[in-house]
Amino acid sequence: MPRPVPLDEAIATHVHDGDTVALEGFTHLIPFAAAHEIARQGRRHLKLVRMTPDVVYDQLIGLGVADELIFSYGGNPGVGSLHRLRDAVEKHWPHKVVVHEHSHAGLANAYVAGAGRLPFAVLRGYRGTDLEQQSDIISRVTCPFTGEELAAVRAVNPDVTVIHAQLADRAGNVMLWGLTGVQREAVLAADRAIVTVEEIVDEFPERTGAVILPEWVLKAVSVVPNGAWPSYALGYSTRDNDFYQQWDAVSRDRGAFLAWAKENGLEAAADA
Amino acid sequence: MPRPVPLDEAIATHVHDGDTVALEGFTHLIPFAAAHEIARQGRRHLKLVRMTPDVVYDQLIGLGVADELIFSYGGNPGVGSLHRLRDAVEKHWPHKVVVHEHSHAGLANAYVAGAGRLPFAVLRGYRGTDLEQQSDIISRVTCPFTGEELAAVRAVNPDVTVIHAQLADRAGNVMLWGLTGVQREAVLAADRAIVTVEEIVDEFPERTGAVILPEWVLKAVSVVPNGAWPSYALGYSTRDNDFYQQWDAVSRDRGAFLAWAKENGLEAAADA
Amino acid sequence: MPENWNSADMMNVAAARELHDGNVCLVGVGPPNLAANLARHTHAPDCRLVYESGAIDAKPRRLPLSIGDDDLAATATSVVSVPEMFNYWVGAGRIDVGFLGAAQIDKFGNINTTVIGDHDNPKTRLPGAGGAPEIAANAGRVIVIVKQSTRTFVEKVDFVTSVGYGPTGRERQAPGAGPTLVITDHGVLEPDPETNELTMTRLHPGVTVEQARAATGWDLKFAADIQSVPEPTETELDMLRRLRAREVIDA
Amino acid sequence: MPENWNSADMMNVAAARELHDGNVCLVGVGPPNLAANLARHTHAPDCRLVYESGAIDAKPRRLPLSIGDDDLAATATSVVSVPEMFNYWVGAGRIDVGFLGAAQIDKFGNINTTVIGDHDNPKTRLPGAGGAPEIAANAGRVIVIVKQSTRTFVEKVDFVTSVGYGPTGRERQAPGAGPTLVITDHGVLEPDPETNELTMTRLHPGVTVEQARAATGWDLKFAADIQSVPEPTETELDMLRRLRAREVIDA
Repeated sequence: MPRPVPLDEAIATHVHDGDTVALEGFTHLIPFAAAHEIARQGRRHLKLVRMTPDVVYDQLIGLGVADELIFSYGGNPGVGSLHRLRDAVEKHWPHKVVVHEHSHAGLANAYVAGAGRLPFAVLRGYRGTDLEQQSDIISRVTCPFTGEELAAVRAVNPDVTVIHAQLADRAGNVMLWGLTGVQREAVLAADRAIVTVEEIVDEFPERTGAVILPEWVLKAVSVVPNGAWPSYALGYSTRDNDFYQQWDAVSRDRGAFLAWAKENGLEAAADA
Repeated sequence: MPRPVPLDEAIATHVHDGDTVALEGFTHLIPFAAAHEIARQGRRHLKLVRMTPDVVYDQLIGLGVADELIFSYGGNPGVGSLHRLRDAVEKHWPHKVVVHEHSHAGLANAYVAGAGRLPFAVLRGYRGTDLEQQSDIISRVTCPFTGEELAAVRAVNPDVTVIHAQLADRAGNVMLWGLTGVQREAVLAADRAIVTVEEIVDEFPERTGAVILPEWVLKAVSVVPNGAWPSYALGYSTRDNDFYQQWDAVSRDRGAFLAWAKENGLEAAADA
Repeated sequence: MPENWNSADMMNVAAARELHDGNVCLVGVGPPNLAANLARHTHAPDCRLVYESGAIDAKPRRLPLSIGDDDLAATATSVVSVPEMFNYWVGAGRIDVGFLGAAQIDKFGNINTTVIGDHDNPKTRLPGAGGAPEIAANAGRVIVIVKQSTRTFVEKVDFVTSVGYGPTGRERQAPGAGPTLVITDHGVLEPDPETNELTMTRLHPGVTVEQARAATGWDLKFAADIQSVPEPTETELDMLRRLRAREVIDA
Repeated sequence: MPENWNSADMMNVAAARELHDGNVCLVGVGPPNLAANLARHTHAPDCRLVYESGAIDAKPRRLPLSIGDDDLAATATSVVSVPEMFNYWVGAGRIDVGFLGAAQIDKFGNINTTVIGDHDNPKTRLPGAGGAPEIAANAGRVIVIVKQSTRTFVEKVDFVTSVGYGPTGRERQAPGAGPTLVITDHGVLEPDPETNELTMTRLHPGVTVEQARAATGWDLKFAADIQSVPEPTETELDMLRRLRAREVIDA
């Protein structure tokens, strides 16, 4: 791992057009700043992966960054719809986005398989649902010992995974805590991993439930204080619930959305 | 979970003749005191499960407690053989012990499957080894997406799992840290779980890497300071490497072993 | 209907009452979150709230807005990763009660939260599955909370996101008991013990059989001994208001 | 052989030299533990030691006696569970170098650490597999450290615990490169690039071709350009002594 690099350099070096990109963080620690940098650099044709697309992917989809989406719950948590996601799927604006959808258990296990470099994972679920019609990502296997039939999901191995964390140390090891979601698996499943952090410290504190990722599984670390806003970083910020609620109005209307993009220096990306 | 109970009561209530019993702890936090209590109460025909039988199962096997053993590495770490295990397998003293053996990856995943109440787990391993001859516990599955053939292991679901931990709180929740091995999975795979702890505290401290088990997945907690000796509890004791080295001489000789059993009040159990 | 509560209040109160001390409850966003916290702050202080974000035994001091609020991790006995949550806790059958919502539900308790219309070209794209399919399969009891209308209570769901009792009510193979209760703004439905067809067994105060029938897209059956749900108590309504106002409440 | 070192020292030193800065090394008990820590305290201070007990980037201040010594967790960058270690780290191919021991090894690098004799009625019950089968399958390079004798270097192993190149040298299907080096007290063997048959490519100082042949249970082949292993340096021997004495050493 190199010394910390600026975020624009990390994204320019590691995120390419057409890549499969996972930005993970389950409500907590969502890497919004990195997402905006990806849009600002005009990346196109991405296959985006995220359990909960959330406002972060609603923005990227509206900005025309994604051609495909792998996900498991596409709502604005506690608020309602993701209107940009809906507009892309229902009306193909700014263009059509093809969805591949899992349950949470399914996508979590797809990352688990990816982190272990296994081609698939087994779980108790899916049976009898119409999600099984997506036979390229959801299938069945039979237990060789009991004959029981179980669900199987195809592994997810992103080209790039991006996460936000609280801390890096001087060597570039990364520490995150609180709700750590599926970030460990998403990082270890990826070919390349980028982490934005709140700050760099000499030594990690004691933290129950912390995940520590050694520097040698990461490609880049960038210091981006508040890089999860309007999501949050436990110990540094709280979730900006107002922004999430206000997003509903912004995202409902294409014009309002484009105005938001312009105000935030993301208009070049919104080329629809 | 009831209030903490004496260890003898926990063992008497939850460990029965013929049970499948896992005492876990990977070098660290091995529940020796609980093992001795199981022997002292004269349990018989147990199917013992442990990744590393270690001195703790060498003792139980020599005392005639076990009929079968599921394991993955049966040595005295850094010292040499487990002579009581060898005597039972090679010479059937005090009686024959049937072994079912895995690799570490295989048995760890058998616990993972057990904890998830899945009948089997998939891993990259075993292929081409003679371990595959144990077709009742090791088999193969084919990935439904790629056609790749992978190893499968049958789940392990002990009737009882016993572990040692550093702390319980007043509600009976348990916290362990340091090398936490496969204890989380072994507890969650079991029908009943017993935990011996160093002490009870009002509130858990912050500890990176700690595992916390809620009281409602446990059947009994017993306060047994130094209950892992001659293994250790990080923060409370260090490994008694001298005992492990001295065990080699004690265990080599049936007479020396029986003398050790008598000295430690375990002679009633050594009925061979 | 009296002036100090409405049908949404009644729905939440009725759901909360189904949660008992000692129950391990998987809590999702929306009404389930309100109902579970209402139960914990009234009759079931020792029910155990599990959030799919990883918080086990969360004791939020005020109603969380999302399932990832910082208060959940801060007050939980244990916080686990999302894969562990789904594999070792939900999938392993450690959840006694799972609350689910629905955009559409059919008479055999099969649920759609995915799309209205065709999957690849939907009229309405809904949020999708989330944790629901595995909660529906593996929780001991599943309680569906949903407003009753001909738009939601349909003969056939457009997409089966979570399986209740299967297309004809006889196909359920999962470990849990399935949707044992559907709690609506009209009353409570339960699967018929023989056929698994959702049958109205209780009506909320002031709701008539005719109203419930009119709000259902199939020929709704009613239990012979249909009961009336006791109306919300002052204690329940007061706590409901405080939770909605996001007051800090000591457990 | 000189007076200040013996063949066991040479074996450990030769093994240590194969580990380079940046290599991620899975360390087991016994000689691998000594070799890996020797490398870290001499020419490869930035090699990364991983212990299957869960310690990643352990920097033990003195030689650990077991793979579960408290110093490993205390000095590691990260400590993970045993399932995670085998699934996300070993099985996923994140280990560059795996050191293995052997009770028996055949000419195609297949290893037995399970039993001498029949599995169900063994003459000698050995410790068993441990982490070896998956290290053998998935590590980038596998280095076997074993004393050479007709008892250990056999035509056919009694039990295949870990696969090298398979029964005829052509059956390997695993992701890693397999046993690329076998380091003994006599010298170093490498698989023939064509046949995968273990071939002696280097001899330790003072060891003859005849001695190596006599210590091998098959008709041992030697490389045409067989090399001599440089003898241990004073620095290497000094550190080896300090490690064996379990001195506290600053990295």
